[in-house]
Amino acid sequence: MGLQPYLLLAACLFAIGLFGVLTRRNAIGILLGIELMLNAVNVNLVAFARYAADPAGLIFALFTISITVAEVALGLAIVILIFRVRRTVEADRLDLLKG
Amino acid sequence: MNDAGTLALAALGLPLCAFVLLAVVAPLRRAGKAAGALGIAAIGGALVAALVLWRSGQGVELAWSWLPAEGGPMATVGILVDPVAAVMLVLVALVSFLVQLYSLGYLEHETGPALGRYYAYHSLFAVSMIGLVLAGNFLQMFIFWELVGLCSYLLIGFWYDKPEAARAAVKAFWTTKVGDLGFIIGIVLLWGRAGTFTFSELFKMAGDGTLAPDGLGLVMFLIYLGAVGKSAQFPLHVWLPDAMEGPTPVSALIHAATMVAAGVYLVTRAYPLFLLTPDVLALIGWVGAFTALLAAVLGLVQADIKRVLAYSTVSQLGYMMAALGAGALGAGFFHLLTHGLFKALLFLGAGAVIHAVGTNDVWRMGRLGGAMPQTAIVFLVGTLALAGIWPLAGFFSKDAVLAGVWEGGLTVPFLMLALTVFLTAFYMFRVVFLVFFGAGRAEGHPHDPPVSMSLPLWTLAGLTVGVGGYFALRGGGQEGHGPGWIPWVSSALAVAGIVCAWVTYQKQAVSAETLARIFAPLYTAAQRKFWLDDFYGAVYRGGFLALSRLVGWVDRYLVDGLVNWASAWTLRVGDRLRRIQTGRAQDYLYGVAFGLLLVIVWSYWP
Amino acid sequence: MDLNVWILSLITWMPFVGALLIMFTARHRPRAVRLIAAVATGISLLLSLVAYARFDGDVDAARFQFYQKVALVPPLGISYEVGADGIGLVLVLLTAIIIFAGVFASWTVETRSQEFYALLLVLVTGVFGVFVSLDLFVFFLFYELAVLPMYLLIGIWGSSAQIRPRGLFGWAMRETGVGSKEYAAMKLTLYLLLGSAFILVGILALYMAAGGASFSFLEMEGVAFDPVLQRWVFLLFYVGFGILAGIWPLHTWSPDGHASAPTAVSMLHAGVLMKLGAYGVVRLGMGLLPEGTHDWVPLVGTIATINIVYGALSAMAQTDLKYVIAYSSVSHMGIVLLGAATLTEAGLNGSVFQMFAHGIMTGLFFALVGLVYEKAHSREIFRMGGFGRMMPGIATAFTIGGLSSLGLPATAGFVAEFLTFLGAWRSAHSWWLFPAVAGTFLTAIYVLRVVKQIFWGAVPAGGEFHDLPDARGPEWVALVLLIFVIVLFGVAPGIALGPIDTATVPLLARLGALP
Amino acid sequence: MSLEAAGFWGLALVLLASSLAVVLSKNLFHSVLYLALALVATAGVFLLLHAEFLAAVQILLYAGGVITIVVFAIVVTERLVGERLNQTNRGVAAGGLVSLAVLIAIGLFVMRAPLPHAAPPVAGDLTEAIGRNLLTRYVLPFELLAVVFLAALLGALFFARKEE
Repeated sequence: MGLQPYLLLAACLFAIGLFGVLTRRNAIGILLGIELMLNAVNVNLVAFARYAADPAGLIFALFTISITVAEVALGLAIVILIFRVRRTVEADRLDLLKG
Repeated sequence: MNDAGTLALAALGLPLCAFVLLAVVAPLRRAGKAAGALGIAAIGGALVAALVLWRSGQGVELAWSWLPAEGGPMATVGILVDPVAAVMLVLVALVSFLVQLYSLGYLEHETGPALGRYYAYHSLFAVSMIGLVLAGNFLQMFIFWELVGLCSYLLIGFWYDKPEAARAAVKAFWTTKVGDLGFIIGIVLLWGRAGTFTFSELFKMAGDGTLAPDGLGLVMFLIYLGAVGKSAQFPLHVWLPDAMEGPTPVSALIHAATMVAAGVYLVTRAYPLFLLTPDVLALIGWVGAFTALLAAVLGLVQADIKRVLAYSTVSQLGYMMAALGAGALGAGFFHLLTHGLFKALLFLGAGAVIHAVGTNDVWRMGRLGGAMPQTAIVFLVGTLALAGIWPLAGFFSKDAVLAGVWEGGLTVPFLMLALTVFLTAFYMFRVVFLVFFGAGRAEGHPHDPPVSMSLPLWTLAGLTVGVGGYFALRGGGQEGHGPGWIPWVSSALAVAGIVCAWVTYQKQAVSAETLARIFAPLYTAAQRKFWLDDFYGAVYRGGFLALSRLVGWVDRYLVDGLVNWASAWTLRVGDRLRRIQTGRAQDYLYGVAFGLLLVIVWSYWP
Repeated sequence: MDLNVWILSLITWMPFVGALLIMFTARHRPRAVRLIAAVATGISLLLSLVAYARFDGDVDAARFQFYQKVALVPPLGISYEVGADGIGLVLVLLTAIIIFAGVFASWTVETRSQEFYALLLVLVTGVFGVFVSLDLFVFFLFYELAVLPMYLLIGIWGSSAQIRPRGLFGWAMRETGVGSKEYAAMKLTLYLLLGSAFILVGILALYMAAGGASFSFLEMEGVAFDPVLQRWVFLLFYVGFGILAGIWPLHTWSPDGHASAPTAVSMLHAGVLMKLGAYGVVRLGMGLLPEGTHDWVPLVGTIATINIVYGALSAMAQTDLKYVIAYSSVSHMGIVLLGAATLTEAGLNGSVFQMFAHGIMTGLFFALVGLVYEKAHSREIFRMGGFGRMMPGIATAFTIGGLSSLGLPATAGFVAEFLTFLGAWRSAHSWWLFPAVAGTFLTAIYVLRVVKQIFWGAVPAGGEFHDLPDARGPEWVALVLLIFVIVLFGVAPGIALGPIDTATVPLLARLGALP
Repeated sequence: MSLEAAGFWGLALVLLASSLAVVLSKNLFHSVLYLALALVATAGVFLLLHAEFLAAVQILLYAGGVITIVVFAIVVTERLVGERLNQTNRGVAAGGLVSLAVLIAIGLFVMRAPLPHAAPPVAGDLTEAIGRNLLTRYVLPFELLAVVFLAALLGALFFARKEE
């Protein structure tokens, strides 16, 4: 069993996550897509750590997970805040950055 | 530093001190009369120094570094005193002194500050003119040359509220500046050849043949152009008649006796160089003679007494130049000196008349001979001298000029000058008869001027007679060794002119209108000043102003327009590009994805 | 503390200290602001006079005197390294004179005077810094420091002009807002930043080519750069600095910028900053790139002659007084670059002398225009007239400035122009002489026309201009100082030419242009 | 097919299916549940890779923490807005195309890369190695992480606080 299947699996996971982020209308849905993409990264990191016999990958995966949790918490806090102010979490209408 | 050097520096320094004091110490300047006294005292001192210097007969050359450079100074300033400079210095100081004295009376009604300004300008003029006379190199000469031009500009525009005065001042500056362009280019070119500005070195090079003559003609012609502007030679003479807008004493000093003679002085100074270029000398002779004739014709039709004198000045400057061109250096310079005396006299006399009747128009004067006999006498003396009647100064110098031109082989210019003798006598006596005798009637109660004005008049009249008498007793002019018939012919022509004027304007046997009708084309042309002023006006408006407007338009609407075009397009494109900023994070993510694809594709590109 | 070592730093940083003092101590006290500004610039002026007096005029002495070096970033070879040769010395003096006069000429700035003076002083520190820096990196920093405050100074304290959008690009002019002070400020800043981009590339190219070990000018001087590199880098420097020096056709920022800027800023910008461009061309371009110089001088000189004639003609066409003066600067900067391009001793001396002379005279001009505008509230030449009667002092000063500008002897302008003429005739392109001389004639036309129109003649009917006051106390300080300098250096040019010559001769020797 | 391979393919199937369900499900709540499943499956993959500690963390933090927070958020927002949260996809074609392109690009990259075909033997206790490294070599990032958490905590509090 080589490294390649793991990487391909992670690539698929990443692409699905990307698809979710690109297409979801709901801000929470987008967040879920991001979770998937980060998860794919974790798979990669752990797989590399295993095949290179270097615990650094594991540690980075650990960091990623931790930061992701923080990110999700913050992201959701922002979503709720937006909800309070704008009464919607439709990503289409969140265009304050419009030039 | 020897004695002569000290004297020369004193002559230069005294008016300089006066000028600096008047320029810097405002209360002194505003005091008016006191400023005048200071100016007169300074120029009086300079006159004494000049006289002593002249009588001592010493020569001196001093030089100090002015533009330092690696291998010794590039240019110097200094003093060069030789007989020519010394006698010129005396003339300048003398006329300046007399005119400043005269002005005190003439301008008695001016306010204090205006009078102070007048004397500050006059002191500056004295400094500049003396500096010009004493200049030992071309550069210094040019420097003071421009400064006298500046003083001329400032003094013509002394009554600057008068639009005519303002226009005349600017016109004078621009016209002489055209000549000065030639002068400065000439100096630069000469430096390019010889590597020096100093007269003595240049003359030495001219003498031993180290100065290559080929191409020198252009250089000397350019330098001569400076003289054309300053000495009002055709075709740059147009400024001088207009310069009469200035106060009359200014006309006497600057535009008759001294500054306008600077061109003649320049040619005299640089004569060894001009001798290397006979073509240029011949041109100088021809232009001089033509100027003399042209100005005499123009002088015939003027109604303004000062303008008649101005054209007469142009005409006489033409005489001097013609003499120089013909090789009669001494005659030309001699005429410069005598003309300086009697033309200043004429102007100051005219000033006295104007002061008395309050107008310049000869047709509004008349029978003033009875009301102001002193003025009439001195004016008559000046007129006779100008007409060239024996035994006055003008006779000898004019005679010498005519002889010199004849000897120089310039036959046609000689004929022109001879004709001018007749015309000169005619137009001058036209003025005399109209103003002092004649049928007209002046308004008011004219009277002779106060003593501060009449003293200079009598001094100049005395000198005119004295110089003439000196030569009459000694017999003949300085070097007028022409054929013996010349004095007779010129005298006959002058007398004929006087008689014609008497017949026309005193007896009125021939009406002036008839004469005008006979010479109708010429009369019209002279009235229009031979269209030269119109031509220059057209060049100024149609050439310079139109070109400048074109360039200004191009700069604003094309050169800068292109910049604005680029700027406006940047703004527009930016406005379009702005729309890709939808503000939706997902759209940006598409960008990120494309970027990722790009990186991957690029890393696999062969 | 050895004054000879510290003097240039003191001169440079004194205005900066003044700016800090103004920001921190003089809030809402305009009188104190002006006092601090006057004292700070006064100290700089005094110290530059001291430096001038202490300068060793012996050609064989070390070229850069008052040398001081402090390492800043040793790994990259960046250090604070200052020193002045004759050229730098004269320009430092010029800067000190102009800013001192400028503080007095803008004595009446009321709005936000604290920020105004602080920015002005910061800007001056930048200018001083450029003239004394011997480290190209620090040079560039100072250069930017001198350029950037201009945006705020014009944008906030400037004035707008009336320009009718017309012609082929009328729509573009309307869209960009031609004439407004914001437009002028933006245009000036963008142009100058474009220039500094060129300069930065040039400096970095030289730095890398010299081995990337040092930004020191003195060390780079010892490097013989590849001729091809020299050719391109000289062009970079010429365009980059040339924009600031107002070379045609990249000059159009100058009239708009100078016309919109407040008085002191116009004085400083036209008087000193444009010289900074010419100084850059001479110092970096000619000083470091001898072969590049020889490749490009025909272009530099020819464009300079275009500048002279074109600028003068444009000035003649203007109806706004400030624009006349601004275009005259474009014309006179042509003399500066022409003199440098002649590669002769006379020409280069004339060029540097013209930097000084034009700086002073244009400073005087802008001070006067500011005064006239402040009193008559008009800049339209052909609506004014007869002011000589009401403001004789201003009229006299304006006339003297004008005479210097048309190159009348006994003013500094003549010496500079005459030396340039001599150099032009001796150069490889002697025809340069003729446009240069023609330029002085055109200058005579437009300057005297303006003098006649504004100060002579009668006051126009309508009662718009009556009882206009003449210059007052502090304003006189500026005018008298500048007139004195113009006349002094016109009568005794040796004072400046002595030091200048000690710098130009070695420069020309390096260029192989000495006989 | 070895045991590992069998486990891998099984987990991969579950993982991909649940992931697809996460991004395609119309019901937001279902999406979250599928995400939980995907995360657990990922933990399984970690186990296959002998990263037991990480698998535990994955389940505890992710499947436990994150899912809880998200569910909580959904409940809160639904209560705020007063209706069920539905979610739909937009631009499915474009998104799918780009995602597919990314997948192919990465896939090609992975296919062409020279990768090891067999894992080296597991050397010692990986959990111990993590612990040792975390407190020695990576102690600085570890501490910084704490700061990040603090910032996140404060930020979340700030955002979530009641408007004055």
